[in-house]
Amino acid sequence: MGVDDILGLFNYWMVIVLMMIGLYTVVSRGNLVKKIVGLNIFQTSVFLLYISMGKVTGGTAPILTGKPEVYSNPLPHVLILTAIVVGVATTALGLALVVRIKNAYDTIEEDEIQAADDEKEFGDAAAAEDGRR
Amino acid sequence: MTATAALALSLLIPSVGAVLIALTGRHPNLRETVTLTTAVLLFADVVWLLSMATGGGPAPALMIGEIMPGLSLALKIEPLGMMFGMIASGLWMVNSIYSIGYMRANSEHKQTRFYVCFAIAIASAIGVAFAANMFTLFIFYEVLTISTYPLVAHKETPEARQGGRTYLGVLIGTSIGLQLVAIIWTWVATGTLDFTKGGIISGKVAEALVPVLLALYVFGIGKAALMPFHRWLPAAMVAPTPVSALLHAVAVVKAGVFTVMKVMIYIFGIDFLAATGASTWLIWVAAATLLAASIIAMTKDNLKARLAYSTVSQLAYVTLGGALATSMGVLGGSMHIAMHAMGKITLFFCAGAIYTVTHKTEISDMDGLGRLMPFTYGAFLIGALSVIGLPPMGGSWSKWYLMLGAADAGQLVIIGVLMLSSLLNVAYLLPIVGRGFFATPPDAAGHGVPQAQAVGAAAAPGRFLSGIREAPVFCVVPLCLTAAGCFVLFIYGDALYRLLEPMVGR
Amino acid sequence: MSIAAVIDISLLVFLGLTAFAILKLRALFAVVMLSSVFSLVSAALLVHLDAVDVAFTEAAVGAGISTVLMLATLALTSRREKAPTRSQALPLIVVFLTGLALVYGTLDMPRFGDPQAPIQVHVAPKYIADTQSEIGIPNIVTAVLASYRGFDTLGEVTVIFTAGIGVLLLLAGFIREPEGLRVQTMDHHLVLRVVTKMLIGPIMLFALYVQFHGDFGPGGGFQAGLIFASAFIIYALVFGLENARKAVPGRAVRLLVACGVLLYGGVGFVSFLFGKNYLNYSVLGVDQVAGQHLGILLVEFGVGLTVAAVMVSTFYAFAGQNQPISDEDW
Amino acid sequence: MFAVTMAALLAAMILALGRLYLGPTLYDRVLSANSFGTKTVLLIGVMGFLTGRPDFLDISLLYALLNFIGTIAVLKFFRYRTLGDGVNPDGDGP
Amino acid sequence: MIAAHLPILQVVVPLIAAPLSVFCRRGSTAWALTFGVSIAALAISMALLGQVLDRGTLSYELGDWAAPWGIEYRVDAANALVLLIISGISTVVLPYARVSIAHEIEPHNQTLFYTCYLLCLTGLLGMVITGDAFNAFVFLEISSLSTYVLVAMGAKRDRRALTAAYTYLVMGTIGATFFVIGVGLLYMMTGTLNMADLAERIPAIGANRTLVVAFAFIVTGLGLKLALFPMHLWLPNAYAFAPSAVTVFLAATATKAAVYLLLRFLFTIFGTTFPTFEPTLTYLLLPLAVIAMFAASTVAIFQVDIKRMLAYSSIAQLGYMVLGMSFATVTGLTSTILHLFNHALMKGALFMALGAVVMRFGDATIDTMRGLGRVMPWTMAAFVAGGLSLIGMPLTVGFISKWYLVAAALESGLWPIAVLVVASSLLAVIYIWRVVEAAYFDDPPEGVTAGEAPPALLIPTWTLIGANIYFGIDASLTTRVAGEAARVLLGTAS
Amino acid sequence: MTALVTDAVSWAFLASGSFLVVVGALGLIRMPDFYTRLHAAGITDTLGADLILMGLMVQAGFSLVTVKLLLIGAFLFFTSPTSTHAIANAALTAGLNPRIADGAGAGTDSAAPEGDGK
Amino acid sequence: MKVKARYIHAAGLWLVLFALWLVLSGHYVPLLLTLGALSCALIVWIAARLDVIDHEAIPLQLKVFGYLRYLVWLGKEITKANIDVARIILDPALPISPVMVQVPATQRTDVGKVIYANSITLTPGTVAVEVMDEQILVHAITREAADGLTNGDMDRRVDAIEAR
Repeated sequence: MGVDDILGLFNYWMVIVLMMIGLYTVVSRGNLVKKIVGLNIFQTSVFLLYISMGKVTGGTAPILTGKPEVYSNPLPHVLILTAIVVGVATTALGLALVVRIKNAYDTIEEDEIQAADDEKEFGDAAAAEDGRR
Repeated sequence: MTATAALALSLLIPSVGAVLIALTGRHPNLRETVTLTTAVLLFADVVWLLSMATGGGPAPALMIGEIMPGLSLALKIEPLGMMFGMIASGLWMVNSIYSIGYMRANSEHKQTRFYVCFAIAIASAIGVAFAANMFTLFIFYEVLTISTYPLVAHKETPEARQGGRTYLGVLIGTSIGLQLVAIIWTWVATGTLDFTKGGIISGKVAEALVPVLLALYVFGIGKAALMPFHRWLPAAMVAPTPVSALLHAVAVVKAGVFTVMKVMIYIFGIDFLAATGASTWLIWVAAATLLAASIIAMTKDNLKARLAYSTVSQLAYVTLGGALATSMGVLGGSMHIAMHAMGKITLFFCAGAIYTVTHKTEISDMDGLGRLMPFTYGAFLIGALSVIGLPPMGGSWSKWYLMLGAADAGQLVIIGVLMLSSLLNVAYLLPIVGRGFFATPPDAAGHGVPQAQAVGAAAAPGRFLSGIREAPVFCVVPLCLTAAGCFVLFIYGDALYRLLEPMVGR
Repeated sequence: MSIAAVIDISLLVFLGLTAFAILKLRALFAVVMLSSVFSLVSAALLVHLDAVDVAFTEAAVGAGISTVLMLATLALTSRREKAPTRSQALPLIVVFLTGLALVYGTLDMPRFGDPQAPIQVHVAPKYIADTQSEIGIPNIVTAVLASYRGFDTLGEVTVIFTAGIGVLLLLAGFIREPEGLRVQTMDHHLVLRVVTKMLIGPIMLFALYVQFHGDFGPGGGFQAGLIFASAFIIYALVFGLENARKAVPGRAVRLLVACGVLLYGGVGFVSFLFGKNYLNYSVLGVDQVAGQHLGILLVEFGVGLTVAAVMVSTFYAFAGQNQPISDEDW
Repeated sequence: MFAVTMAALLAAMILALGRLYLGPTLYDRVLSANSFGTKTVLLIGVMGFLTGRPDFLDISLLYALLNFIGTIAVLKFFRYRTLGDGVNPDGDGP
Repeated sequence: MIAAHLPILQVVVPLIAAPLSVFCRRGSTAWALTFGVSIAALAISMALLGQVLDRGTLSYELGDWAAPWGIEYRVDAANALVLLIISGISTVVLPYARVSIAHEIEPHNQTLFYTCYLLCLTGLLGMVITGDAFNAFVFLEISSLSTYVLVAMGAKRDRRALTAAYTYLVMGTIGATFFVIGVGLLYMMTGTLNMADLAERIPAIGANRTLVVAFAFIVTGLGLKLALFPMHLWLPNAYAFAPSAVTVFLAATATKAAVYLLLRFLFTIFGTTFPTFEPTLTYLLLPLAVIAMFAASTVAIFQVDIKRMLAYSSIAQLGYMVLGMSFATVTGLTSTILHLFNHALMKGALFMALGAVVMRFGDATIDTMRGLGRVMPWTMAAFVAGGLSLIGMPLTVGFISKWYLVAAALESGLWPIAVLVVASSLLAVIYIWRVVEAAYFDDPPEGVTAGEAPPALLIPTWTLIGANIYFGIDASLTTRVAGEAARVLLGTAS
Repeated sequence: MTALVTDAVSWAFLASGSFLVVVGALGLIRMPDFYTRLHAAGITDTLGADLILMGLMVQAGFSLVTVKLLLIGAFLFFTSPTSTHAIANAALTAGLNPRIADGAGAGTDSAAPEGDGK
Repeated sequence: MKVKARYIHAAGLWLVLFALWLVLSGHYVPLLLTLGALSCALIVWIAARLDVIDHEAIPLQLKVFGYLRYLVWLGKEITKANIDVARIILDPALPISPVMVQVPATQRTDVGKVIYANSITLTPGTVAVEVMDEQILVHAITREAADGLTNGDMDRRVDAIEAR
């Protein structure tokens, strides 16, 4: 693998590193807001992956200028515009859920929610001993 | 009425009966009338079918519909099925009478559910009997399992539930876990599941795998209670006695061995089995089951448990007959289905009658009852003799042919096994009769007497048996009928033989 | 290495640093600010990679609406992340392996910027070559977005519509009634009030400019909707949510959300009347180019309407439900 | 020469990012984020010239605008502890 | 004229109805609209299936832009059947939903609930019908986003619905993003997003590491979406705590659409000749499917909440579907597609029955089930019938699926797998029977009087039970279509 | 010739602007407390930004681009002091006291409502 | 405000906005011009609605030329201040002496006060921290910077551009 290869792939590698930081934030953090932020980073990095592949060296933005020019590929841009919308939609919904979870559990830490649920489960089991419903 | 219509009716009558029973559930008398009427109509229908089947001409057949491409629900009359159908419908009729007596005398709960399930069970037993292909048979086989589950767990006590679980677990487990695989395997290999004279496997499955396929079948047919999949049978004895009687002497277990026979004859083909020796191993498994179950039966003090293990043992006879893969063996095994059914149902009726009157379940408590219940014990004796295989009872024929079959197959050891087994039968059945007639009723210190009764009986031994008289007439009549049946089968053994003969191609 | 490569690499390194800081920091407020920075930088990178439309959107989303929503969430939840208690080994391994797989996958990729890469030679050249004659607008991205792949964009509008409805469903029940609430304007804040008041008009105008010039330059309905909503949000922030609600009631916003989707979807149906397939705008005008142009204008307007309305209603839902945080929780 | 400007801007952004990371108070963070935003506005402006397509200044304009909105939102949040209307709980407000 | 536009109408009718329903002021109006649309969608999908069986694959080019440049809808036997499942289940669920939702959702939210429901329907239909890889993603997200909300709507009954929805959101988004990465890499190597075009170009590239990674990411992403073991963690709670009608709809359709998409990518796009196709199927999907069958069934046995029990059972059943596809034979695919259809029928019915219980008692734990055989005889009878189908009793659809699956295993010479399939269905006997015993052999607790669920719940439930039995007795139609679909996917269609 | 002049002028603008931007950012790091950092940030936001924008304007000549650059400048002119003022105001209201030269009320960073837990 | 004044105000706003549109657009075709006109009208309507709701119309009350002259002066001040602060930053000793001072604000209108406060902030070295009725609280980085304000030069200049 020559220097050209490394230079030609560095962009992708860096994007992959970003993706992985985002993914790691999602899977390793217990705070629900932090997870959403992680998800954002993950998705944004994927957007960069797409856009990177559409770039043409020496190209320019795909808006016709009337002059003969090399244009970068417009299709990834279109796809990513859609994907960004999906991303923001997911973020909005996720945050709305976090707000509701906070209302219901009074915490947004996964561990504490888990503990509360376990307690409920045990509480239920204990109640079931006494009598039904 | 054409044969096809009669075939359709044989399924429709019990099905419609079930619906009607459910609808009339609030009026016990009406409900029981419906039950009896259905039973009689069904029997009449089957008899009609018999007359047509033996009347020459093409075998009656009915195509119900195609479920999957190449797999259809279809009925077709052939000798073995005809025999099974006769037994099932006939004994249902008798059993219905008995059930009414038993259930009323014991004031059982949820009787409507009981009768409905009973009717569905019979419908599926008839379906099993007349199935034209393995697929149809399997479907009715499974319906039979499901519909009898509520009967087994009828009492809803923890023991009943446990028994029900075992029953369902083993039967569904084997049928779906093994039998279905075998069926699909067969289908994938041969492209058909129709019961065909001479079998369909030949040349389609590698010879080395035929024993495996056979094993999947015979163990998969859990209802045949081949060890080690026999556990459900004793477990199911928690059911009310009429259930045990019909289902575990007739419908369920016989559906099992009947299926085994069908598979041997029409799927594998006995010539093929004989030629490849694929069933030799089964002979020994069956023989082992036969002896082991007999020995276990001897150790059981609970009457129904003893009868249950006896059944396990007797079912192994049938399987053995098939495994021998000789025409005599197959015929003997098939006849044993009928013979044992008649004998064993008699024994169960008797056990039920004894329970109804005395609420006793342990053999050791039954000393001296024979003198108080002569009809019952008389019938028990006849049934026992038939099961043991002594003339002049039907059982003697089947065992005779089985021995001939074993001889044909050159399995002389098996002849010895059969003889030994008969001796064991004697050893665990006849003492019951003996105690009933000749033993003296227990005194106050009698062992095995339930504590509550023991207290009541402490004052005077005479009072212990006071109030015990013959069972209700609804119970006694059926058991006398079946006892007589054992005798009749001996007389008409030859007719049965000729009915069955065509299936082995002679 | 060319300047372009240096910029590319330094921006990527920048992103990496930001992302790492986000991972590390447990003050959620800082995390939110950093994620806004992440968006800004990635948008700069997108500009660098010629994806100006995308950069426009990413900036509007990441630095604008996402930040506002996250702040609103923090206001309603908590501002500190608890120290992680679970073992981090498994996630690390999973993530590492995923990354490794991706890196493995890059080995056979066409090199960055390669004009002979498959994607540069198969489908896209037609867009570049034919947009002028078939659609007649300079911005190829808009042409592809709204016409060639117009159905994706209808899907996109539906996605944002779904999010709007979802947020309403989740939070609407919790929006508190205005009674007993003081309208909370930043009334002591003279500078903010005056400057905001002055800027709202131009911001809205800028939004509409972006809306209607999407054919010619970067921008379009989505970006315009976001900007328009931002203008409204800043009004609500400074002059009070209740005042904003009086100006545009929640129910009206909700209906506008639906109207945008209906407009987009409805335009598609017109082509049925002329026996053409769904979303064929050519039938709308005297000739194909005119029809396409009008169609794009209309659907982009639908997009803008929905996006703006969804953003406003989402903001209403978030901002409208909470008590200010009590001192103990602060 | 645009490259030099860009380098300067990038360096400045790194420093701003450092302050954002370090804090220590959240006001420092807001300040640096705001400052960072301004630099991005410039960066994108310069970038347009660098690539010879300066007609994308709309993006810069958008940034300048959103930066302001973001900052206001943050401040509203910290001043009133909500983005909506609410009664200030501690009464020391206006 | 309309007949030519059926493919797009299939998706656009519910899509347009969604914003329209926002205008409804009352929940009942919105319901009526939704129901009408659902019936229309069902009619369209039936017509489409008819057309496909008649004339083969249909293609519809959106905006009249030719295929690789514009978005194309492609309908063949495989997705026509899935469309039918989705719209059919929706049509059955809605009458049920009218009552159960009125009971489970706050009145002011009901209108928007139906909007969300319509969106979910749109998304599912869209992701199935489309012939464009990226368009599939967009509609996948529409369905996912609306699903998260629908699940969270169960919070009125139990707050855990919220965490369930959140987990689902995070996992679902990761899955979708993986899918997008995969599609991106595919696009990178081929320059196209059109599925048919991709299918043509991928074999031409030959061995290529990027494509292999794309393959891996698509399989993983869709695996997450379809709750392939061990990526199933989001499913049990999501199903358990969602409103009853939502559970029914999701259980019967959502994962099915993902399974379809996986089929489409594996068989149509990558194709059997793809280098990693066979190893993945044999060494990854097959073992995972088998583990899913056993692990999930085993976990199901120990569940107290019956809804959650059935959710775990769903994971096991998804194992069957994946197993079927891992054989890569016509019979195997037939079994997968059949089970798609059949499982929708049986799980739909079972969850409906449970929904009736939940509506009456507020929950559906094993404890609640005590004596229900007497308290709610029709509901429980439906549950038993559905349970039998799940176990695979003859005369029910479950049997048909199992038959084909075992046949496929045997055909591929994998008889141990066949044995495992049947063995795992025995676990189903155990968990179903736990409920049956409690319902029929325990006495209802004191104070609980007999009271059947309202007809509005019972009729849909029994409709599905009827379908279970009908298609169990006469499976010729379903097997024919499934077989056709399998041949289409394998590219061996006439 | 004119090209050379404009280039030189714009170069001067850009260079000095870049210099100020870096200095401002440096100040953001160096300054001891929040309020003093405000001033440092102010450098970037005002003269630094304006100089760079002017440099670009000179490059663009008289065109739409220049107008847009002007708009950006105007926008920054209005918003950046407003934001700065708002931040400072918020900090003061929240009780963050400035470090005063005379020593009174120095070192009150600890009043930060949000520590960082590091 | 009187009705007539409101109409004039609206028309003025529309004109300003439309001018802005023309500057932004760069495409002068009938369609876009029409859309621009409509957009401006829409914004005027929204602005009017908002004004009515929050009772805070902010009319422009400035002398335009005076303002421009002020801007030039301010630019000079900003440049000087920038150099001062840059020097401080680059000085290794970091010679700061922060102070808080209150400077009088004599403007009569809100806009005037805002211009004054923002001018203070724009000038590096001084930041307006709080705007009160008659005074502005300022944080200055050095004593000298503070002195530059307390002499009231800037205050007077802002006063001068307020409309009479």
